[in-house]
Amino acid sequence: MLHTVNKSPFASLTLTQCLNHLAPGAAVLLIEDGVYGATAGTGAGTQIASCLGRFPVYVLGPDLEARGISHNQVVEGVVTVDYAGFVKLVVEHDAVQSWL
Amino acid sequence: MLHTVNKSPFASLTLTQCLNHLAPGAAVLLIEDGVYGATAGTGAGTQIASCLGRFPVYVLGPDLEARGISHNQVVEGVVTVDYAGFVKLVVEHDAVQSWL
Amino acid sequence: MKIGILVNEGPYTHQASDSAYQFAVAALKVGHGVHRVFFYHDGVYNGSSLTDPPRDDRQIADRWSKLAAQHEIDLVVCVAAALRRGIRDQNLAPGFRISGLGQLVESGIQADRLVVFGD
Amino acid sequence: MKIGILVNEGPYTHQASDSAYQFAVAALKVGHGVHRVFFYHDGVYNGSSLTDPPRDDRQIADRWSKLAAQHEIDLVVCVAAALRRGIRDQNLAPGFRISGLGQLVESGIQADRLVVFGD
Amino acid sequence: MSEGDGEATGLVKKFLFVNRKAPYGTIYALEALEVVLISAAFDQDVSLAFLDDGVYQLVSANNPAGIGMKNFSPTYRALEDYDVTKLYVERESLAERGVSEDALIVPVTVVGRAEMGKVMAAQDVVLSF
Amino acid sequence: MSEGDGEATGLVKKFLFVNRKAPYGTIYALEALEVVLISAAFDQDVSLAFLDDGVYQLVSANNPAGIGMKNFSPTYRALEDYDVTKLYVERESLAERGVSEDALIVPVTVVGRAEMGKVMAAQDVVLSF
Repeated sequence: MLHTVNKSPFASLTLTQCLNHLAPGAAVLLIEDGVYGATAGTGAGTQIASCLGRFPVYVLGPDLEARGISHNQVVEGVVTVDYAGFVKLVVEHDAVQSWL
Repeated sequence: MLHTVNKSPFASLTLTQCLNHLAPGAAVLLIEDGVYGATAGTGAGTQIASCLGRFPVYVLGPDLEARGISHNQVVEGVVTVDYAGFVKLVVEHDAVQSWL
Repeated sequence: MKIGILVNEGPYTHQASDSAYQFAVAALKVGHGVHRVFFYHDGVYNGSSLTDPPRDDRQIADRWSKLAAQHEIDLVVCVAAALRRGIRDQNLAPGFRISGLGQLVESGIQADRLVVFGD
Repeated sequence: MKIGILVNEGPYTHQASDSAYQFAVAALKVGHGVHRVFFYHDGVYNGSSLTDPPRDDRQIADRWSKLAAQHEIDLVVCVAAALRRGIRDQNLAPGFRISGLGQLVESGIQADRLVVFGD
Repeated sequence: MSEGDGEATGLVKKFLFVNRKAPYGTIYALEALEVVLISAAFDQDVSLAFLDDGVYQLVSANNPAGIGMKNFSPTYRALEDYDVTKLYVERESLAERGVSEDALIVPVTVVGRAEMGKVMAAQDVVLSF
Repeated sequence: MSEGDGEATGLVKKFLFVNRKAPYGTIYALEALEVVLISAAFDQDVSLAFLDDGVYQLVSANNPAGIGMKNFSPTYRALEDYDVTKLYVERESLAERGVSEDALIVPVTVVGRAEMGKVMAAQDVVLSF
């Protein structure tokens, strides 16, 4: 299952709620305001980092750029993808769950 | 200043953010999904309770009823008002800040 | 007292428009004046003449129109927000008018209180 | 692969419609089929023919119409959600059609993947 | 219902409707329920998940008359008539909010967070609003 | 601008625009800025507060070309020409998000949370979106 999160973790509890429900085979993709969660050195970034050992985490590049977050600010191990990569992730997983 | 909060504290960080900015003379009114924050025995309810010594907290009755929260579930000391009471609070305070 | 109201969300989707309406009714009931209701962001959708909700549901655009007629309330839809969202004179409900953001600022200046309802 | 898309929010206010559009374009580019885009909740506002955003901004309704024409994509606006919000045949943009929620469920059954964009 | 039958393809997929938002403050819960009712006509394997603020949707004491809205919680009772019986409610979400299982309007299966994660992982189509 | 002058009542109120939402994910920040620019024509005492996710609005590196949107951050630079110079940014909000003051597109007054509370308390009209 591919899980997408589109909310800022500094405003909404959605990221935490998503991470609490990951099962084997899950991957997480941060999009829209959700990409703020990938910022290294923040509380959300630490949550993401501690998740990485068990689940891959991706972040949408165009949404990072829109928000002025450079690659060196992103938590190490989080993989940046473009929209084509987003499509690829959707295809590679059996289903998609959007955490709205 | 009358501060209104309309978000559930179990989904959004808004209640906490509002409570962190109260200055002398402030009052808080919980409306819409914000009324869930008045539930006794929850994390949000504890936050509200610890705020009560310094600032009055009100909750909109019709929004409580809509959500099935009975008066005995509301944090002690929080005052329930109807829409007329909401209007009165607006009139009694110099200005209103809606935490959206 | 003269009260101004700002509504930032459309009808039905968020409670903002409902809360604003109930608040306005309560204010009028105790003798306050509702100077103006300004509709911004998705709030402009409140002014659509084409909404047709289920019969047993509240008729949000209609009740704003009626309240405005009864109490001579100025219902202003922001022109820039409305154009962006497809609200124009041709689909504007009775009692609403389309105007600029200056009307919101003016409401803040002239009213004794401005109350904001949104998401 | 056949992909279905659900859009829950209106244009401009939330990024959902933008993300859905960019995703659809990317999927088509690599050869996948976009089976249907279903517009629900405030998503129905995407189908308004009356939007007139600033010239230098993206034209959201138009680009959905064009994408649908180029790739024969079925753009379906939920009838119940649309009536509630004032979207009808008279203000429906080209390429969109109004139909029932069954079209969303059918999309879930027939598409290989269903991707949801919302608030 | 003919709509479902007419579209029958023989495919039966596992559909999950994820309910994470409170009722009344926004329309998502109500409009989600409308999709669930329609989906019942398509002979699919339908489950509903209630977690986070979504558990509030099922509170039997909800009464929005004072805010001018219709109470749609009783509609959840109709789900059984449509053979939609897999309603999963998350224990941690109830506890955090001080909502007791007895306060819910329909019989549900209360599951822990880890099990809810497994329910989610087992689906073919996940609809969230 | 004539609109402000034409409506002049002699009253000068303290207006505060509260910005708590991130840009681009929703339109609130952009449309809030449009009101601020209009308000400048009314000769009022205008302040802007940026706290919580609102601080992201001022990040100079924002570049939404890849998502098809216009970059409106440079518009904050125009505020000075309209004599809107009281921009308060909350220190704790910046720190929590790992955003440095140097990353902001305009000069601002960075204040602590308690002081931000006092700025809010001193207003006549508070607009939030």
